[in-house]
Amino acid sequence: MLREQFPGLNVQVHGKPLVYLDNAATAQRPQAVLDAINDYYLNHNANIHRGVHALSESATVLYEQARVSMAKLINAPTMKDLIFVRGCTEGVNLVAQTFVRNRLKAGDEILISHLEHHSNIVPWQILCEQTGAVLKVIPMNQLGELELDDLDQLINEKTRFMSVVHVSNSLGTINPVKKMVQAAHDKGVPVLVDGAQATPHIKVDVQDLDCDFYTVSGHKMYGPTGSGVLYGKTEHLNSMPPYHGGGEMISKVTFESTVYNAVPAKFEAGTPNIAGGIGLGAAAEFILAAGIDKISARDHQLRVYTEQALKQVSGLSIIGNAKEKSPVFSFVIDGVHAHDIGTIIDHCGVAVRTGHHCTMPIFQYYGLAGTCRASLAFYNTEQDVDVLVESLLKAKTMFQ
Amino acid sequence: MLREQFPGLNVQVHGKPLVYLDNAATAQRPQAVLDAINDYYLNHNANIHRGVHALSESATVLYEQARVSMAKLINAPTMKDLIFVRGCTEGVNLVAQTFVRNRLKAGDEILISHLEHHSNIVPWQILCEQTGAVLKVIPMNQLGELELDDLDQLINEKTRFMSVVHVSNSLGTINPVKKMVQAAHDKGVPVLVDGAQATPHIKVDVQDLDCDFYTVSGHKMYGPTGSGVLYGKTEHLNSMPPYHGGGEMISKVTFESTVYNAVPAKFEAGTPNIAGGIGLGAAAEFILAAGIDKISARDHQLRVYTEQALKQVSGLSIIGNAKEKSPVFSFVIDGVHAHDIGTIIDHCGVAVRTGHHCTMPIFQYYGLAGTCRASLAFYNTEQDVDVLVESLLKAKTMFQ
Amino acid sequence: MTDLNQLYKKAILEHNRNPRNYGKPESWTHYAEGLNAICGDLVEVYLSIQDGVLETVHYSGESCAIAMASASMMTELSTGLTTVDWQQKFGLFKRLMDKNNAINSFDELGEVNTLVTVKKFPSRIKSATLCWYAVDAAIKGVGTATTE
Amino acid sequence: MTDLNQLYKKAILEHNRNPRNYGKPESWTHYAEGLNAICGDLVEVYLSIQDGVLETVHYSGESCAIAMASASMMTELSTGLTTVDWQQKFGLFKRLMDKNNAINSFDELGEVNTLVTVKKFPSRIKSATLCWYAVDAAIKGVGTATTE
Ligand SMILES: Cc1ncc(COP(=O)(O)O)c(C=O)c1O
Ligand SMILES: Cc1ncc(COP(=O)(O)O)c(C=O)c1O
Repeated sequence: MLREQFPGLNVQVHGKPLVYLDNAATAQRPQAVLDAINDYYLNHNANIHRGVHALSESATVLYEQARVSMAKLINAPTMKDLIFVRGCTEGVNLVAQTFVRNRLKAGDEILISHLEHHSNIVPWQILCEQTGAVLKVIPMNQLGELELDDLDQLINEKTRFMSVVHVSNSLGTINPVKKMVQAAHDKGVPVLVDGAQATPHIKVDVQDLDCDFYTVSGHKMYGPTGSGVLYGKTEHLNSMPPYHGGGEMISKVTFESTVYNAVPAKFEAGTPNIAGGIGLGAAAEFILAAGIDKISARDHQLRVYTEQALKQVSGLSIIGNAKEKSPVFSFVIDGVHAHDIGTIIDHCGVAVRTGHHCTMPIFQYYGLAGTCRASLAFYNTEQDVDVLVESLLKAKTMFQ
Repeated sequence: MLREQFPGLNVQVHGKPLVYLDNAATAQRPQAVLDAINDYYLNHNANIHRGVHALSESATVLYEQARVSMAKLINAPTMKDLIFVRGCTEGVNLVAQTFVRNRLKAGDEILISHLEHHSNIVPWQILCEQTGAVLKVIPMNQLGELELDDLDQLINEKTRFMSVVHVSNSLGTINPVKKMVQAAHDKGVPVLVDGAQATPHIKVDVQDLDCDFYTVSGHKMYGPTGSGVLYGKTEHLNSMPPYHGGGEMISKVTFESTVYNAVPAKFEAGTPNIAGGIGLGAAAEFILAAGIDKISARDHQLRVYTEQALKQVSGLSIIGNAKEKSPVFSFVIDGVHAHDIGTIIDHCGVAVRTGHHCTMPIFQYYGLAGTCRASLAFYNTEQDVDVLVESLLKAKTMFQ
Repeated sequence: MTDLNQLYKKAILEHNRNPRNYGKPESWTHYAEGLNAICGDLVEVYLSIQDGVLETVHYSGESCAIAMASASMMTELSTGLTTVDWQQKFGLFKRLMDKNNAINSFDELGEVNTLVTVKKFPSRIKSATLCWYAVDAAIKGVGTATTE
Repeated sequence: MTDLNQLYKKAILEHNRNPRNYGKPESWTHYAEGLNAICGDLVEVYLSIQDGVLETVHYSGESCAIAMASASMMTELSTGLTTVDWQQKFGLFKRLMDKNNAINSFDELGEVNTLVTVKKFPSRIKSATLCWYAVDAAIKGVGTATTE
């Protein structure tokens, strides 16, 4: 069974078996990912790219194979379109500073959506401050879906870039990003899609989406912390100036001038997170082997089950009821604050997140400071959900 | 014995026991570091800082304890002065873009040295291009030492920042950075010290050096890949704008405006390399337990032994003979090119680096395309050196 | 679940349900907001200070039971104190909430001592201290207190 | 050490010691430099092309034995070829150096086939191909060829 491949699930919390429902914050990793990391440190411990010796050669091969695996996972045209980054946040910042910044003048517009994670808001606010550009926002509705009726007006002649989340980490909403990319492209506007919550749950095909950039967070897709990739269309990556200066991203350095290396090396200055990259490759292979369709189908089962189960808790309201959503449940309970719920159910072994989930504007929309969020992965069980419900009922009792 | 704690040394290469002399590229990690990484993934697998549940809490404690360990290692006044980064390269780029960029106008000068790694050259070249500032270089001499006689003239009223390497990765030279910081401070110029090669070999005390910033590369100091810290003086870190926008670095986000979090969170947007940070803490504790003085003493023994041993290879010249140096030996052999040496001795199990070691200007100074570099760590043995010498003699024979 | 029951003991739940000095008053002389960066909770405090004495202490905001009870008890304890005395009690409260010691109570803190169990829940300490930091900020004329 | 001895076989060491067509000629019509980003090696190639024929092919630069021998052999093989024929041989050479196949030799490549062992040393393949990419760049009028 797949669940057994995740050793981090076998722990006890306050003397209770862990019920891990905080997957949207960070996932658990399969043994194969840990093995890949340890294999690098034990059997191929060397720096990459610059060595003639055997360990350096084999470490380089492992690292570049990981890039191939990631390219396969998101169906990138070539592995060279993938840049290893620390995570989604770095990917968005990199694009903001190296692709978008040079194209902006005061009064130009950047378009994001109301469903964004802070990582896809703040980099654009910083950029707006740097350039005098203006941030525009695609609105949302009570269901937690984007209101796309006026998208054509929102994308106007001042719009220079659009950046939208594929799957919301707070509400689970799966946005129709393919359609949105098309609408933007019709007006000549390039698009970044924040895929942090997509690769762990649904099939991602960057060529089919036709997005200009796509960010992947390794630690959310069962890979190591500090890993991720940024996909960019070849012509963009070739035309962008480098981000960090340093080793590996150059072909020739003199004090007078420096020749940059080819993509993707141009964007990978310094020693990367080698073990992390190799582990991420193993995570991609894990998903490819498990089958993303099977994972999505299991997500759906869990979603249906959880929706039913939560009905047993009177006074509980689910925030975010999009038609298309991944198994993420943000909720509030009358008379019990989210943090208190979090603390109480933690004592039953149940790990959920409480608060704004790095999406304050979403909860400003709902007039809430935050929610409790149970976010599931395919390795969760119906029993996990039952323990959640039981623990919520306990919390309610304590507050009666 | 300490050496036995490094499992990556127990491999075979081309059927020969590994002789790992590529420590300046990346070090081996002690089992304690691998254990810390695995312990996080197995027993505390959660995201940090934002969770009320037990795993998140214990992961946060481990991560912040790692910061404390690193602060202790380099004697920072408080753990809050340390920002976790991917490595030295990110540290230098962060300082260039957030501390220095705003202080520059066209014609201002940045001062570096001729001994810098590309990671401490290219970020400044990029910055000069962005601002019209000019890069100035402290010269070196044949021994591979910096020529500091004219330092007082080089630091002039146009100098806005100085960035110098503590220990050269190519030649091993240990620069008198404390004296250099003083000279810069006398003229009101802030200083970054690139400590990538220092923490694995010598005692670093940022308060004694009085530098404004100090960069540490985790993977060179027996820690995980993708880890490192940037130390900065509190007043600088507080006054700097943030680097990456994203989660964790904010206190409050609306679409209209955003309030940044306090240091160090302000500079740590997004999910960090949690496992890497925890592993880095274990590496710091390893060094603290082993004793940096003992490590330095062992370095010295190995340096003396190796210098003697290499005399057996006729036609071999050591490039870089500074009085103060760490056990790094860049060398060339008459009639045999560095890459050929590298390939041949690799077949004897000996891992060295060949080429420019990301310091092209140093080799431009010597009129060389590159060298062979044997870089030792305390866990290397006299026997390792003997195998190196033997293998070099073999290489010479092949080319006779 | 003893610790948990301790945390949510009756007195705390009662203060949570019936918070004292809750809501924005008609007038005040000092104000600050307290922001919990981790969870996004916001409390606002309103003080009337006359001749160095905290004549009234009110607070508003929506937050967890720990934060609500702590704020409620704090306002009761604070009303009528000089700012100097208040600072002294704040100092004691910080020590009470410090997970690195085993102090169980300070006579000077009265009912506030019922919050002591919070220190066994490190992720919740900031819930309990938020309103205190906000009052401290208000007294000092700083507009915002943030817990890191 | 059989692979290693194969790599550094006599013919290669001989070309390394006595490189053909080495040094900057007095005149040329096409020029390019080849840069090996990994090791910093630089070769420069100088061609005289008349009516589509490589009349002379010279190179200079300091590099490893593999790069030296490969360049030396390449110049001998290339001299007198039409650029079209040269491209065809370049294509064959790339296949010879491709570690993903087991091709041992191409009749058309003559002595160049002695380089085949290089593909067992993946980190050295770029040493062998650098001068070829430089000639290709020179023919195409591109100033620099870089191996990634
Ligand atoms: C939707 C979304 N975008 C971006 C991020 C940031 O990703 P990372 O943690 O990899 O920087 C997250 C996760 O926190 C997320 O859920
Ligand atoms: C002296 C020096 N500075 C900077 C760096 C770059 O460090 P990192 O690999 O951690 O980015 C290195 C290592 O490559 C180095 O040796």
